[in-house]
Amino acid sequence: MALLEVNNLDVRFAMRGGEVCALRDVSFSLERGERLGIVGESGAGKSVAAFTILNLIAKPGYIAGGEIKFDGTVLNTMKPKALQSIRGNRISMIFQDPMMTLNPVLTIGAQMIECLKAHRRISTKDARAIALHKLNQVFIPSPEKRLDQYPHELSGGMRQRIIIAIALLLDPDIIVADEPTTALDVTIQAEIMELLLLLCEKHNVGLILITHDLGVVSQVTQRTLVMYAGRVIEQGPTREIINDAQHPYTQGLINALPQMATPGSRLNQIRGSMPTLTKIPAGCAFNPRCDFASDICLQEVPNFVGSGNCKVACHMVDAMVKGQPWTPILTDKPVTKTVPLPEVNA
Amino acid sequence: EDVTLRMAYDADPVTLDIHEQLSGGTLQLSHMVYDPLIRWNKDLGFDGRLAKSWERVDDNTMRFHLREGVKFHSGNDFTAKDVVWTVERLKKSADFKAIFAPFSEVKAVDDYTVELVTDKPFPLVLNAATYIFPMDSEFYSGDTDDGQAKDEIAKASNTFASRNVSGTGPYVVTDRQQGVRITFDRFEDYWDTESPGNVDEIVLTPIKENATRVAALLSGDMDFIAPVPPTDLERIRKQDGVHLVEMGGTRIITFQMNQERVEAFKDKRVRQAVNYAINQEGIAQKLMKGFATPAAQMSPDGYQGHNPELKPRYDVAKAKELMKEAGYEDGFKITMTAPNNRYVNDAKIAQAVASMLAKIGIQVDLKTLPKAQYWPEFDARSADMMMIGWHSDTEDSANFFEFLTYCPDADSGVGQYNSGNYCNPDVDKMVNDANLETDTEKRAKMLQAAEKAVYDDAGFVPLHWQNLAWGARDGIEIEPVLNVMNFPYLGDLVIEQD
Amino acid sequence: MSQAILTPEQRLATHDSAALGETLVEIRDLEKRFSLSGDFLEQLTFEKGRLRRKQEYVHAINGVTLDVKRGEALCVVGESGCGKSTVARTVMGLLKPSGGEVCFDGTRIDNMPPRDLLPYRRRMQMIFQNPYASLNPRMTIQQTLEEPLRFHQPTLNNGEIRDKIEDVMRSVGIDPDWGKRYAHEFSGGQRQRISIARALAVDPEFIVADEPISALDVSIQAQVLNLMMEAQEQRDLTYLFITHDLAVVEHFGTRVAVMYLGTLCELADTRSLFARPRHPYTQALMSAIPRLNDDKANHIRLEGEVPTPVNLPPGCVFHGRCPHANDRCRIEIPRLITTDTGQVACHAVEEGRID
Amino acid sequence: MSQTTPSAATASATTPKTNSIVVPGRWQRFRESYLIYSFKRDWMAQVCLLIFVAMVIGAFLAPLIAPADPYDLATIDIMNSELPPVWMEGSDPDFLLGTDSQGRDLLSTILYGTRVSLLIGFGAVILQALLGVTFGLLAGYMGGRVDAFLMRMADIQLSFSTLMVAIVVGAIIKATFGGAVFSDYALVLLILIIGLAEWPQYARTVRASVLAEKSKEYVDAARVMGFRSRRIMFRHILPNTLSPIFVISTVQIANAIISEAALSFLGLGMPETQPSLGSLIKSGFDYLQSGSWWITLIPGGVLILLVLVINLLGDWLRDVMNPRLYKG
Amino acid sequence: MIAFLIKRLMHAVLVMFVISIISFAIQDNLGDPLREMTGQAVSEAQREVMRDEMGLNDPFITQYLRFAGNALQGDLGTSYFYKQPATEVILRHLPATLELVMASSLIIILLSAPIGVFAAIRPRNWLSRLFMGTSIIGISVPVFLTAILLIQVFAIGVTVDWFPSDTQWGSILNGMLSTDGGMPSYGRGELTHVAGSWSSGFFTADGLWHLVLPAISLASIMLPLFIRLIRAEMMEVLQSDYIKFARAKGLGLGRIYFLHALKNTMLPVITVGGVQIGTMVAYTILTETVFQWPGMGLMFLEAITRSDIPLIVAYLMMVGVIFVVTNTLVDLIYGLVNPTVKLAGKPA
Ligand SMILES: Nc1ncnc2c1ncn2[C@@H]1O[C@H](COP(=O)(O)OP(=O)(O)OP(=O)(O)O)[C@@H](O)[C@H]1O
Ligand SMILES: Nc1ncnc2c1ncn2[C@@H]1O[C@H](COP(=O)(O)OP(=O)(O)OP(=O)(O)O)[C@@H](O)[C@H]1O
Ligand SMILES: [Mg+2]
Ligand SMILES: [Mg+2]
Repeated sequence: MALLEVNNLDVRFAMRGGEVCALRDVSFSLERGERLGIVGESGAGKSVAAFTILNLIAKPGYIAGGEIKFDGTVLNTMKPKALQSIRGNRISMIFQDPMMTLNPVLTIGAQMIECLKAHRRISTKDARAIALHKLNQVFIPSPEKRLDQYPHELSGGMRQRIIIAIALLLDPDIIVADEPTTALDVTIQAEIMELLLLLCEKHNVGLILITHDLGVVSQVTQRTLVMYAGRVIEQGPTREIINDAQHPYTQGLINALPQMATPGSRLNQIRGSMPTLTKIPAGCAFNPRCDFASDICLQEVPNFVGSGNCKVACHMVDAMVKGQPWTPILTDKPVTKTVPLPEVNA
Repeated sequence: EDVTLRMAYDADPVTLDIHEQLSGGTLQLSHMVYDPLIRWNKDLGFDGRLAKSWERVDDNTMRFHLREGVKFHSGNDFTAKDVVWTVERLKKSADFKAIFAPFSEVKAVDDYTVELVTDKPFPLVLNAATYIFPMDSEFYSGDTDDGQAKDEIAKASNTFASRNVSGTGPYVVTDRQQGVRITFDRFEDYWDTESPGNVDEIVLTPIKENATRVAALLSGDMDFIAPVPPTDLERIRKQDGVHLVEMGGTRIITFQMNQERVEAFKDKRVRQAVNYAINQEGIAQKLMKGFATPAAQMSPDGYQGHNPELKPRYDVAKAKELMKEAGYEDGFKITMTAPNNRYVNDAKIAQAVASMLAKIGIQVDLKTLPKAQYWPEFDARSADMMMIGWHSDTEDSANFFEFLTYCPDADSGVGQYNSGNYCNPDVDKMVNDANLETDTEKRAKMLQAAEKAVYDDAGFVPLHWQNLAWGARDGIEIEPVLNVMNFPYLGDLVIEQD
Repeated sequence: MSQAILTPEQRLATHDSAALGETLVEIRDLEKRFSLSGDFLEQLTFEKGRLRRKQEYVHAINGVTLDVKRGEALCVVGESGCGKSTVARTVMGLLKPSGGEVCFDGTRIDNMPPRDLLPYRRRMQMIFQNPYASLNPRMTIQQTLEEPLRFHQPTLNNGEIRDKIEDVMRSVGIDPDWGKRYAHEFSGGQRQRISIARALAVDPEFIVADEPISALDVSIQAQVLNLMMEAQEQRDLTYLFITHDLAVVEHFGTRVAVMYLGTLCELADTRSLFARPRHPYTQALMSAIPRLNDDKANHIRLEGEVPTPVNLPPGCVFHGRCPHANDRCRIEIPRLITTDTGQVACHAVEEGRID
Repeated sequence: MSQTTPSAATASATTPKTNSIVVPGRWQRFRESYLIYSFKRDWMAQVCLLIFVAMVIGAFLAPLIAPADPYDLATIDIMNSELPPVWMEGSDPDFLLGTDSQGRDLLSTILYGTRVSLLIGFGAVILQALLGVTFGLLAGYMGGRVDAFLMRMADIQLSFSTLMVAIVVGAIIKATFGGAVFSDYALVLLILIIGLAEWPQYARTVRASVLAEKSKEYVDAARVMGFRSRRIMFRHILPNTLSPIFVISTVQIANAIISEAALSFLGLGMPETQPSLGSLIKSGFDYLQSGSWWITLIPGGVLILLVLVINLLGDWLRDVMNPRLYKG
Repeated sequence: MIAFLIKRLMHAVLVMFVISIISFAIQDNLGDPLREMTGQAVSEAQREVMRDEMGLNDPFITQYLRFAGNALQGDLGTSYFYKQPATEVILRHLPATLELVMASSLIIILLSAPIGVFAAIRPRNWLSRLFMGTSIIGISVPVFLTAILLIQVFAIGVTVDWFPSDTQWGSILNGMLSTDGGMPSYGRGELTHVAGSWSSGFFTADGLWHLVLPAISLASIMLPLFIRLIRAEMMEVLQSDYIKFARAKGLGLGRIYFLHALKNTMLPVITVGGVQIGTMVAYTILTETVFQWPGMGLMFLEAITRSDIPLIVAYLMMVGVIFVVTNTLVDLIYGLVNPTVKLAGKPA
C-alpha cells in the first residue's frame, strides 16, 4: 500500500455566485521515499491540491468528496487534534514565497523551537540543539547566530533553506513543496533544488514537488502529474512524460519551451489561455485550445486511458498524429465572467 | 462630629482679594470670610454687623460705632483703623472706586468709632457701607519676601492679597485649588456667638454645567447648589429629599433700541409699539418657567424707585396701530445681538423677542455671541437692538438710571451701558436731584417719577427681573440665610442633626 | 507568402547594410545610486560622542558601459537586484542617472528637459513585467491605446487614429471590437499583448522590455515571444531585453550582457556566450539552468552570500563567491577587456588563469 | 493543417466571427457590476439606503412638506412652547412631534435641521475631499520635500481633534470677517471649518493609495509616453484611487455631521435661529431633565439614525470595494 | 536613536511654533479678557489703562516676540484668570485629564483586543455580529449624547412605568428597566496627593468610583474604532502565508491566534491606536464638559469663554507636545515590537 493515497478528490469553493470546483476527481499516490512532481499552468489547482493533502483548505473552500489516506488513516475525516499531530510532524510543507512564509516578528529560533515543542515533549535546550543540527544540514553559515535573527535579516535563499530545515525538523515521511523556488534566482534555485533532492534521498523522505518549471521536474522527480483546470490529465514516470507526452496539452507545454526550438525561430505556442474556474468548458476542459478536438471532446469528460505507468485523459490519444506543431492563431476571446468578482486593489 | 456642607456654585471665587473684582462671587466670598460693617436684611433694611450702631451726624457725615472684642483670623484685634485702611484701599480698587467716590474722608474718631464724610449730601451712605468688609490692616501691611506690597491690587498677577486672607468672618479658608475646590473651616474665635450657624466645614466645588450641578444635588453628592436653572425647578420641587428656595431677583433684563442706528427708533411711537409687541408674561412663564418677574421698569420691588403702577403692556393690536401711526405699517428690518452665556436663557429670550417683533412687521436679524465676544460688540454698539442685564451694585434705583438711561457722556462716564442712546435730560435731572436727597420718602417719589417718565418714553424694553433659586438637601435650612442680593449668610446656616 | 522566421544572425544580415551595426543607444559609465538615509535628520548619527552626518546609498549601477546596435536584441541577464531594471529605467529616462550618460541616436538624452525629450519619447518605448499592473484599470483598451497617439501626433484626426489603433490591435492579435473593454476582462497574456500594442502604437524604433514574460505561463510566454519577434521583423525594432531566463536569451537575443551587482561582467554575442562563457559568474549561471534532458543537476556551486549593493566589496564585486579569486581580485576592480567573442571584466581571464 | 505565416494569421484575424460578442454599455456595466450585485443581496444595505434616501428627500423637500416654516418668526408663538408629541397627554394635533421651547413645530424644525446637517456634512466632505485629494495626490506623486511638508502639516493638524481645529479656524475666520458675520454665514463657515479640519484624513488615504498606484507599471508607462505630471496625476492615478475615496467619504460625512453636532453642543456651531440637528439637541438639552425629553431626544434619535445608516452604508461599501484603507 | 529623538524634538518645536503663531494671530478675536476681570461699573477708560499695563495694546509683533522670548525660557505667560504661570495651571489640570485618558485607554485595551480577535476568528458567530453591530452604533452616537444618557441612567436614575404595574410581569419589567442612579456624575472625588501638582484619584475608592462614568463615555467613541481596527487587521493577518505555514507546522490554534497572528495584528494597531490615544486628550473636551471633570479640556473651554489667551496658547502648545510625545512613544514601542524597524524610521 502506498504511503499516501489520494482518491477521487473533489475540492470546492463556496463563492458568492455559487460553488466552484477547484479540484475534480484527482487521484494519485506516493510511495515511501518517492518523489512526485505536479506541473500545470497557473490556476490549474496545484496549490489547492497541496493544501488539501494536509486538510489546510480554508473557508470558503472545502473537500466535497474523495479521500486522502496517509499511512492507512483517512486524513480528511480526522479530528482536528489528531490532524495537528500529523501536520509538520509526519507531513510537512514548504511554501512558495520564502519572504512571506516566516513570521516577521518572531526569531528563526522561536519558529523552529515551537514546532518541535508542538510535537515532542522536549526541553527548550534540546529543541535548540536539534534546530542547530538541522540548520547545519541545510548548510546555513553560522547557524548559532541565525537562531536569534529575524527573517528580514536574511536573504531569500537563506530563508528558503531555513524553511526546508523547519520542514525536516521532525523527520517527516513526506514533504509537500509548493513551488519552492519560483521566487528565487536561477543560481539559488539550483542550489535549493539540489539540497532538497539530497536531503530527501538521504533521509528517504517522500517529496511532492509542485512547480510549473518542467526543467526542475525533470531533474528532481521520478513521477509526474500534469494538471489542467482542476483535473489530472496525464501522469506517469517523469522521463516518459518529458520524452513522449501523450496529452496534447502536455505536448504543447513541452514544445513551447524555447529550448525545444531552434534559436530565433518561432516558438510553438498553445493558443488561448487556461479557463478560469467559473468558466470551464463542457467536455474536455482543454477542447477550445486543442487542435485535435472532435465532437466527443466538446461533450464528454475523458477518462484515463493508457498502458502501464503512463495514464492520460484524452479522447484523441490514438487519433492524434504525434509531433504536429500547433496552429498559431493569435486572436482569442477575452475572459468573460459570468459572476462579477470584486475588483481587488492589490 | 463635624458638620460639613458640600455646596456647588457655578463658579468659584476668582481671587481671595475681595477688592480685586466687584462681582457676585466676590461678595459671596466676602460674606463667608469677612463681615461687613452692616448688611442687608430680608426686607432690604440694614442689620449691624461689625458696626453695632450708626447715626447721621449731619447731612454729609455718618458715624458708625464698632463692635469691640472682634478678632481677625490672624489673631489681630479689629479696630477703627482697619475700617479706615479698608475704605482707603477700596478707593484704590478699579472696581469699587466708583461706589466710594462720593466719600471725601473716612475718620477714625476713636478705636471703635469711625465717620464717613461726603462733600455733598449723599443718600446712599448705608448702601455703600454694606461693601465695607474691614480687612486686617496689620496683616496686609508691609512687603512680601519678594518685595511686593502686601496690599497691592492687581488683576493680572498674583498678589499677596489674592492668595492670603485674614478677615473677621465666620469661616477661614483652609484649602484652595482654583477651579476645583475651596474648603472653609469655622473660625473658632468668631465674634458672633449668637449666630445659630452650626456648620463646621464648607467644601465649595464649582460646577459650571447646569445639568451636572443639578444632577449632583439629586444624586446626593451635594447638599446645596446655586443657581438652579429654570428648567430644573420643577424637578427639584418634586424630588423627595431636596427642596427649592426661590426669590424674586433684582437683576433687570432689557433690550435697548439704538436710535442712532435706526431712524425709526427715534420715533417714540415705534418704541412704544415695540414695548406693546412684547409678551413679558409669556417669556417669564414659558421660557423662564415662572423663574422671572415680568417687568415694566428697572427697579425691582423693594427698591426706592419701584413704581407699582407700571405694568407690562402687551397688546399686539395696539402695537400694530402705533406702527401704522408712525408710518411703519410695513415694518422694517433691524439687527439684534444678545449674549448666549451671560444671563439665564439669554439667547432663547432674544429669539422669543425676535419672533414677537416679527408679528408687528419688524424683521429681526438675530445673532447671539458668547459673552467674551459680546461685550466688545456691545461697546461698539454694533447692532440695532442689544440685550443688557443690570444689577445695581448699590441696591438702589439711581444706579440703573446712571448706567442705562442717562444721556451718554464719555467724560463723566454716565450712560456707559446706554447702547440705545436714549436721552431725556429731564429724567437725568430727576435722578441727579434724587441723589442729593437724603430723605428716603421724598427720594423714592422722585425716582418713581423718573421710572414713569422713561416708561412713557418707552426708552428701552424691560423684560423681567431674573429670579434667584437655590436647591438644597432637606435638613439644610437655607431659607433663613438667603436674600435677593444672592449672597447667602452661610455663617448663620443651620444643618439639622439627627 | 510563406516565410520561415529567421535566426538572429540572419535577421541582422537582412537589414540594409547602412543601418547594420550602427549604434542606436549608447550607455557610458552609467552610475545610479539611491539614498537610503532619508532626509537630513535621518542621516544624523551619534558616533564616538559626536554628531555626524552619515549617508548610505544603494549602489544599483556602478559604471556600466553598453552600446545597443540598431536592429539587434540585446539581452541583459543577471541575478535579482543586480541592477537590470535600473539600467532599463535610466535609459528610458524614468530615473536620472547619478553619473555617466545615455545617448540616443547620437544625442545625449539623460539631462534633457522633459519638453525637448518628447520627440525621443516617441522613438523609444517600454514593455513591463507585470501584465496586471501595466494597464490602467480605469481605462478601456481603446483609451489606453489612443492616448499616446493623440499626445504624440496631435495632427491626426479621429478617423486616422481609429484606423491606426485597429491596425496595431490586429497586429498583436486582439480583436479591435474589444477596445471598449477594460483590462481586467483580459487574461495575462492578452494584457501583455495590449501593452505591446501600446508601445507599438507610436511607431518606436527602440523598445526596452523589462522581463516581459517572466510573469506568464510557459504556453503564454511562447505567444508573447513570438509576437515580439514578429514585431521586430516588421518594424525594424531594436530591443533591450531584460530577463533572467537564459533559455529565452538563447532563443531571442543577438547579444547578451551579463550583470552582477551593478556592473557588467560579460558582453558577447549569444552564440559564443552559450558556447563558451568566460566570466566565472556567467559560467555558474549557465550551469544552473535546469535542462529537460539531463537527469542530474550538475551546476557550479557558488559559495557565500550575495553582497548587498549598500556596502560594495572592494575589488571585483564577485570575488567573494568566485572559485578563481586571488588577491588582485580582492583589491583591483577589473576593467572590461575585449576578447575574441566579446568583452569580459575578469582578472582571471585577463591573466589567462581561466580560458 | 499547414503552417501559416504571422502576417496571414494577422489577416485572418481581421475577419473575426466575433460580431456576436456585444460590448456592454456603461449602464449595463453598472447594472451588472459587483456593486449592484451585492447590493441586491444585502437587505441591510437596502434598508439603510432606503432610510437614507428618505431622510435626504425629506430634508431637501422640507419647504414643501414641513407643516410650518421654522425660519418664519412671525408664525411662532411662545405660548405654544414645549407641547409634547401627539401621542402624549396635553398635546396639540397641529404639532405632530410637539414643539420646542420657542413654540416651533418640532417636526418642521427637524426636517430643516436635517437639511442643515446634511448640507454641512456633504459640503464639508466635498471641501475635505478637494483639499485632501489634491494634497494627497501631490504628496504621494511628488514625494520628497513636498510630501514631507504636506504630511507634516497633516500630522500637526491631526494632533488636534476636529473640535480644536474648528475652534481655532473659527476664531481665524471671525478675525478676518468679524464676529457678527459668523452667524450670518454660519453654514458656509462650518463647512469651511470642518472641511479644513479634516482634510488630512483624505490626504493620508489618498497618499497611501497614490503610493501604491505609483509603483504600478501603468504609471511608468504613462511617464515613458512623456505625459506631463499633471496629466498622470489626474487622469491616470486619481481614477484608481477613487474607491478608497468613495468609502472614506461615507465615513467622513457621518463624522462631519457628528463634528457639527459636537461643535453646536459646545455653542460653536449653528445659531439657534437656523438650527442643525446638533443645535436642536443642544437647545433641548436643558429640558431633558425637566420632562420635555422630546425636544432633545427626537432630534438626537434622528441624528443617530442618520449617522448610523451612513456608517452602515459605508461599511457595506468598504466590504464590497475592499480597498485597503489607510487607517488613521 | 539620537537622531530619532532630535528629529522628534524638532518636530515638537515646529508644532509649537505653528501653534503659537496661530493662537497669537487669533487672540484679538477671542474676545476681551478685561471684561471677565472687571466689574460692570468699571469705565472703558480705566479698562484701556489696564490693557496698556498688561501690554495688550502693543503691536502684534512686539507681543509675539515678547511671548516667544519668554517661551524659550519655559514661560508661556501668566493666565489672566488663575494669575499663575499658564504652564503651572496646565500641569495642575493635566493629571485629571491623563487619569481619565488612562482609565479609558485601559477599558479600550482590555476590551478591544479580546473582542476584536474573537470577531476576527469567528466572523459568523452571532456574538461577533452582535459586537460588530453594537460597535457601529457606538460609533454613530455622539459622545455628548452617550455621556448625557449615562448620567441620566446611572447617576440620576430612571423610573420606567411603561408596563402596567398592577401586573406581576409589568412590575418586574418596570423594575428591570428602572435604575436607582447614585453613581457620581461630576468631578474627581477624593484625591490623594502624589507629588508636586499631581493629585491622583486612583488610590481611593471614591476617586475610582468617580472615574467610572466619564471613562466609559470617553471610551465609548474609541472602543468601537479599536474593535473594528483590530478585527480588520487580524482578518488580514489570518490570510497571510505565515499563518498558513504555522498551521502546516501543526501548531495549536491558541498559539497561532494569540502569538503568531496577534503580534502581527498589533503592529498597525499600535501605530494607529497610539496616535488615537494621543488625540484622545483632545477628545476629553466634550466628556469633561458634561462631567465637569476638572481637567485640561474643561479648563480650555473655560479659558475660551474667558478669553484667557495665555492659557489658550499654552494649552494648544501642550496638546501639540503631548501629540509629539505619544507619537514618539508609539514609535519606540513599535520599534520594540516590530523587529524589521530600526529607529531611524526606515524599515531595514
Ligand atoms: N481561497 C480561494 N477562494 C476561491 N478560489 C480559490 C481559492 N484558492 C484557490 N482558488 C481557486 O482555485 C484555483 C486553483 O488555484 P491554485 O492556487 O491551486 O492554482 P495553482 O495551480 O497553484 O496556480 P499558481 O501556479 O498560480 O500557484 C484557482 O482558479 C483559484 O481561483
Ligand atoms: N527606487 C529605489 N530606491 C532604492 N533602492 C532601489 C530603488 N530601485 C532599485 N533599488 C535597488 O537597486 C538595486 C537594483 O535594483 P533593480 O530593480 O535594478 O534590480 P533588477 O536586476 O531589476 O532585479 P529583479 O530581477 O529583481 O527585477 C536593488 O538592490 C534595489 O533594491
Ligand atoms: Mg500555486
Ligand atoms: Mg527588475
